[in-house]
Amino acid sequence: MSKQSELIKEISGVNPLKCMKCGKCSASCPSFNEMDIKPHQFVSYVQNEDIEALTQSKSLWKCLSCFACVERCPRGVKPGKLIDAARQVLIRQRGQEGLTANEIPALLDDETPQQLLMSAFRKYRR
Amino acid sequence: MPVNNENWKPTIVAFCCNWCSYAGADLAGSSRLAYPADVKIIKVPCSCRVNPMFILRAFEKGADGVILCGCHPGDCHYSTGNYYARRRMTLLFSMLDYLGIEEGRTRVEWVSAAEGVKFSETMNSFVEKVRTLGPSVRLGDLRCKN
Amino acid sequence: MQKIGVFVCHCGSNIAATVDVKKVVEMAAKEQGVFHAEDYPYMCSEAGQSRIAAAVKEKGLTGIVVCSCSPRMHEATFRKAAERAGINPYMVEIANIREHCSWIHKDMTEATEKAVILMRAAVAKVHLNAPLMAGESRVTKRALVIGGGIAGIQTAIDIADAGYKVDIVEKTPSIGGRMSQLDKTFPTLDCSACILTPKMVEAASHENITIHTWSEVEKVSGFVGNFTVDIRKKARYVNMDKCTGCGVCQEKCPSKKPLNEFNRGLNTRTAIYTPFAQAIPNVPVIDANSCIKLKTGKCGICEKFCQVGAIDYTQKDEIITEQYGAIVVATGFDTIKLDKYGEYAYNESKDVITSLELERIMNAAGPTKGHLERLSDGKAPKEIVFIQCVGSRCSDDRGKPYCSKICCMYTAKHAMLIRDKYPDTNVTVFYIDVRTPGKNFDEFYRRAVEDYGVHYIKGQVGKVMPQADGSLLVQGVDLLDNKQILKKADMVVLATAIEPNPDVRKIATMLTASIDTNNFLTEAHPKLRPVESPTAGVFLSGVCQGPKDIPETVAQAGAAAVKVIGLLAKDKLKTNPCTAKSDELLCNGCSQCANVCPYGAITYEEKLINDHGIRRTSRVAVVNGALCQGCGACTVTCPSGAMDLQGFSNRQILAEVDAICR
Amino acid sequence: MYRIAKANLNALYAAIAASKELYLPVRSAGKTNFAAWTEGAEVDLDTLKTVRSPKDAFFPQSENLYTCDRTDGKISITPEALQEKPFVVFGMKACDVRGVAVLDKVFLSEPVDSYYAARREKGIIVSLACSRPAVSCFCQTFGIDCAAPEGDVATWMAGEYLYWLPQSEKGEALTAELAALLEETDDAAVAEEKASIAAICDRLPLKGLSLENWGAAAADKNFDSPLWEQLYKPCLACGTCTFVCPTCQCYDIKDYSTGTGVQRFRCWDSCMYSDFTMMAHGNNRTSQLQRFRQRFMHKLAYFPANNDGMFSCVGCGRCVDKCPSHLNIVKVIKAFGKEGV
Amino acid sequence: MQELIHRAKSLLESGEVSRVLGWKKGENVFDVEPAFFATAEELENFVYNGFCGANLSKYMIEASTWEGKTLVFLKPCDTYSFNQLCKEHRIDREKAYIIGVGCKGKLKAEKLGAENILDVQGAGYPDCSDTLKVTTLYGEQEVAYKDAMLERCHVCKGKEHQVYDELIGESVDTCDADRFAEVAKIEAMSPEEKFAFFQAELSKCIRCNACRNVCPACSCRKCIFDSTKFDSNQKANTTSFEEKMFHIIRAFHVAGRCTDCGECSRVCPQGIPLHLFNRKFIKDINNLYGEYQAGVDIDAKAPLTSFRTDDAEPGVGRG
Repeated sequence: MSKQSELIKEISGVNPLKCMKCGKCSASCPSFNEMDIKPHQFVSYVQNEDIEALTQSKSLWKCLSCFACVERCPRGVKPGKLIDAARQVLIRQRGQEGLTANEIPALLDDETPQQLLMSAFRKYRR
Repeated sequence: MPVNNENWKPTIVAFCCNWCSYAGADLAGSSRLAYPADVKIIKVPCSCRVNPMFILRAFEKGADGVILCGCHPGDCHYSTGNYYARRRMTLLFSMLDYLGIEEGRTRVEWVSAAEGVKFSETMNSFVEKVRTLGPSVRLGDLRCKN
Repeated sequence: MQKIGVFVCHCGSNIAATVDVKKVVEMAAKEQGVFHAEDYPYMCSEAGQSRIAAAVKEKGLTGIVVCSCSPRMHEATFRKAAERAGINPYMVEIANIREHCSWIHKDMTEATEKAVILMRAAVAKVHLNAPLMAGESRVTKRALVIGGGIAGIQTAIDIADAGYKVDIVEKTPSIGGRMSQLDKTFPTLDCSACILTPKMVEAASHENITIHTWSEVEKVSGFVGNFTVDIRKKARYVNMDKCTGCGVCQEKCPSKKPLNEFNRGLNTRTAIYTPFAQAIPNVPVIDANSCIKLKTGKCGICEKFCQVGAIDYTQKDEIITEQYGAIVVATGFDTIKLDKYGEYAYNESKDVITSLELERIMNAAGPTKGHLERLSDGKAPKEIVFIQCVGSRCSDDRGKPYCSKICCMYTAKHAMLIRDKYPDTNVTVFYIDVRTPGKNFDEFYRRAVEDYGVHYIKGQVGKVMPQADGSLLVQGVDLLDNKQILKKADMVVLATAIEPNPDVRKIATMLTASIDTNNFLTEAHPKLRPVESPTAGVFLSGVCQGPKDIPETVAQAGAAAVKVIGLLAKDKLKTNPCTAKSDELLCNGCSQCANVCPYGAITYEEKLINDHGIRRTSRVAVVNGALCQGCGACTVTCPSGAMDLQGFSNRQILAEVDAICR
Repeated sequence: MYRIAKANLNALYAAIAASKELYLPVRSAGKTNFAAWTEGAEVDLDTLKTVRSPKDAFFPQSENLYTCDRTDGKISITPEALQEKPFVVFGMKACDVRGVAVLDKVFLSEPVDSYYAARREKGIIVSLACSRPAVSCFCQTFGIDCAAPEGDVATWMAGEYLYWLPQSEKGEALTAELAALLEETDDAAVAEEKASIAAICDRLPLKGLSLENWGAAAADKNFDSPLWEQLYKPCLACGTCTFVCPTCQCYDIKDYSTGTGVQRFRCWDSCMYSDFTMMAHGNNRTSQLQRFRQRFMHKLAYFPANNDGMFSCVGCGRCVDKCPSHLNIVKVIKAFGKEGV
Repeated sequence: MQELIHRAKSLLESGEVSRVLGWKKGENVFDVEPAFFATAEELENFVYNGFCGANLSKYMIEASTWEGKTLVFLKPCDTYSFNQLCKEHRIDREKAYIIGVGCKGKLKAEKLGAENILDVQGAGYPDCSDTLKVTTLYGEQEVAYKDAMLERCHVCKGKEHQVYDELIGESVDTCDADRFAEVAKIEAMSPEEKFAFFQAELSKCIRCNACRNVCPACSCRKCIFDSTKFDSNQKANTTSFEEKMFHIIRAFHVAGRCTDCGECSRVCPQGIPLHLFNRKFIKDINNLYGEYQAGVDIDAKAPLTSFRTDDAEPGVGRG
């Protein structure tokens, strides 16, 4: 059993088994087109314990944490929380190797949404 | 008197009304929702059949906790039974508190026939509470022990 | 002193895998008064029952304890077996060592210990059991059907055809129900009205059927075979006997603002109205909330124009009281409110509608005379998007956790009809699953796709955004293509979840029938008694029991009718002998018991009492065994313990308590 | 004659309790009753009358007789052990000591009640003279001198001392055991105390209470008197008089279910109760009048008839003080006295 | 008092009543006993003074079964019990002629040193005095009338008679304490303190049943604790928490019916404050289900035989 998938479930509080694969999360997602792994697929990756792919995906950083998927999910699965947890796992892995707040301005470009920035800062401050 | 003995098993009497809670317990069973074997269920037609004397008697004879389960208010098979039970038990429990009997030993919970999960969760939490209180002595009858 | 036999069931491995049944038998044999103890793989089987009979005969047993599954499952079975073996059926007690023991415990020692204690409690109780004899009560040969939709109509007709009187109580002005609002029906595409109206007429003209429309059940008392029901006949303000249904009053009525309920509020009606043309009875009602005459005292136009003088502003609500032997609940459903689904913009845009509203739009008698139009601008929609499972299969508090069952099929129907009538209109359906279990159902759905070119997309809609140009932008997903879709639509139709009629809670309380967490009425048994309520004499017909389509509803309606007929065919019923009984030597005559009796079963008599030779005349409680349902409320109210419940006596319950606590 | 300073009484109690059980008047929750002595118990020798009499020490309110048990189909019977440890009842008043003599008549006559006999054998009575007799006292009527109580040891409270006089072998033995705490002294203080008590007794309102119309002869004579109809009416049929009485000896035998058997126990019963001596056919005394009459006739007529004229009332006056309706044996005695039958 | 005797005599003579239920002189000033008087001559022994605490309503149960009317003297607090018994069909109102007598507070002889009292001056009615002069075997003492009153008089429900045919005599308001203060004080204790308090009190109980037998609400033909139907072998007392079952169940059986007449506490030979049980229930009922005073309104629904759908849940207010 992959420890990481357990960890993600624990951090997010999400039970992927509740998903009925309706796709409402993906239908609601404002960043859908930016993502390589789509919101409705998150649960499958966790269930299949393919956390590596999830943490390496672009989606991880494209999720705005707007939580539209969390709000609208009819089964209370909350895919947004899963991706949030995946980020958390990654951050914990990186440990001290992560970006410091000072390094960030240099990496900014105009297309990065403000919400992502806020979300990122939130994580890095921990 | 909390006991540290992990092996101590409380005696719990659960009065369940025939229409909702007993069926809820059946559902917990058919759903394989575990709860401690310390709980022994007595079937009564309605929560209003439970005489305060039954509860005191259970304690007198060595029960460590007594729980009464009935239909949710408004859902009584006999329309009004659980409303009477609710008043009776409210007063009885208040009296037991007043006499200094540990409050965690008595409880009323409304469990419908569809609430197998609630039944199991209720029993789990009730037994856990009684375990922390340890054996009941304040309402016991010493004649039982000699 | 009882001679008790204890019979321990293995239930295959259901019990035996967790409970050491041999040990239970061994312990039972040591109990006081136990003269026989044995185990058997299936106690409920013919062979098992024969073993009970054999032991009764051989050992002269007077009481029986069966350690098996829940008494809710097989108590009746074992009571019958006991009766066949020659002992009173109420000398049987069940120790529930399956649902309450083997199925919830894993540790064999623990489960066995518990099973032994449950067995002891049952043995202790049987020691104090007394033979009980069922009494008899008469059956009133008349049935009440609550709700005049297709379910109620069908049940009523079937009962009436068998020769029994039936009353239908319908709260709206006409019978017909939801089905009368539908345009076509799947999968045959029959015109709904064409198949329903003959049924309505049949019911109305049936000599055994009385229809009370614009009426509600006010109060129910009594019990199976002997219900007494108060029906409120709301003031109609129109004399049913005089009205010819000419309709002039409706043409002339100056109050034209009220929303038309029948058309789901999509247009308006007059204050005096008949909900639809084929209404039965074809007699209008005056809506007192919008009638100018009734509100202000001025107007009276309808009265003036009514040539037969049928208008009567002085009518008052009337309560009639009737006796029934059986009651059928057929209260049907409504669609849920969509206030919590802001993402679908239902409250924002007139062009986002529910499927039931689409039915009215498609119907020739509807607000658009059957033309498919946008309600916002009257234009014909060219792009229509259907969204499935709106509020169904939803585990949060916005919707309902169940599948509404009918949406997949009616959406296919709608899509097909639109494509058929308006070939230049594109129809897209967003679905999670398409569920078509039913005769010709999947074929029907496939026709929509293959023959009519309805575009089915597996995926959901996340958001509907009304645009400045009046169109709707639908953001959805195609899970199979793994693409998000942005689609411009002219109309969005929501397959809105259905829920039981909100009135059902009130009715269930009156009937003491139980309802589940979704407000559907509970069946006596989900598989074996699907059309009976656990409350004797109350039956279920149609969607009040669970979502179903028309053929299923009609089938269930017929089944409920058969159950009613079976009941009404009896002259007398056996009554539950587990009733309260007052010991006149102890009774104080204080009336407290009568105050809590929900059935009015307790009365008082001045009686000559012989108390061990001391004679006195005393006021004592007397229980009517036919009215008493055995709840036991009186027994706890009685301070002297004079009132006791047979089958659950004070001593029996105390004996169980003692056995468990010892 | 010995004495011990009142200040030293705790040491005396401790010395007695070292080898024996010790019962004495203890104040708890506002009332004084006989109870086992424990370190720190609030001993109360000043209250004249304990609410209930000390008869519990010999005839407890409830006691197990034996236990039956059915295990594995076999029945075993275990009798309750008899009293083995010696015990002292300290501070019994003269009337209560006489009360024990009344109980002896009942329980020590054949067949001897072994539970009671064992307690009598092991029990040592240390009586205490009544310094301040009360208005409700009428022990004199029964020839009891509250200034000179009977008992294995008699004691008096006078000045700063408790005076101690052994009056039997048991008493001598106990005195010997406690020799270290007791000092020998003369009778002077006790004589003075006796005189003081006698002076009070002379002033008691019930001093002249006469039993003229009572005794064995009254059994038939008073039975049908119309007075009973008058007297019983306010009686509530409670058992207060019976349960505070030092001589009432009626008991009921009951079985207490243990689940696998029974404990058979006996407990005080009251002839005032409607279910007293209830049998399957009902009750042999069917009205409260009959029950009321029974209690007084038993004490004042039947008992003397069967016990050489000994009354089974000792004039302690507890029932006089405690009856909720202020009915009492004195009113009954007087009612028949007035009648002068 | 003479007025009461006079009135009783005239009602007896006119044949309006067949007997009189009142109080009779005892051996001493304080040991008055409830009594039935059948003749004018017997009425010479009638007394009404500060020691007439007994609630005569209870005796009306039996008197209701006799031929003819009974004249009964009821103090204000007794009339609640009378009403409650009428409500429960135990007393026939038609069989009673009620003279409501005034009350200036009733005395507890024990507070004056009952066992030594030779005489008490100032306890008469209507001419009682603020200070009682008590002559005892061991000297004289003065005690304020107030200080010798029964507990119940300090929390008097009021001097209004709830039912009567005529009223005689004046009353004095004696209420000077909060009826529920004692209960509240116990409620505020820790469970250990509560248990210790009640254990000490109930350990004194000798199960004489005086509380039960004097109680107008406890007038069952056969008490469940005397009956074999409940397997309640309650003749023996226990040693852990003596007689709790009896007292809890007794309080429960009279809950909503107890008028708080205080007779149980008055008669307890061991001075157990039994009213604390009943008053706890009354306090809870008032708090949870609305103010209710048993014996005021014969037609009112009793709290334990009625309900509201939004009643508090059991255990409300716990932890």
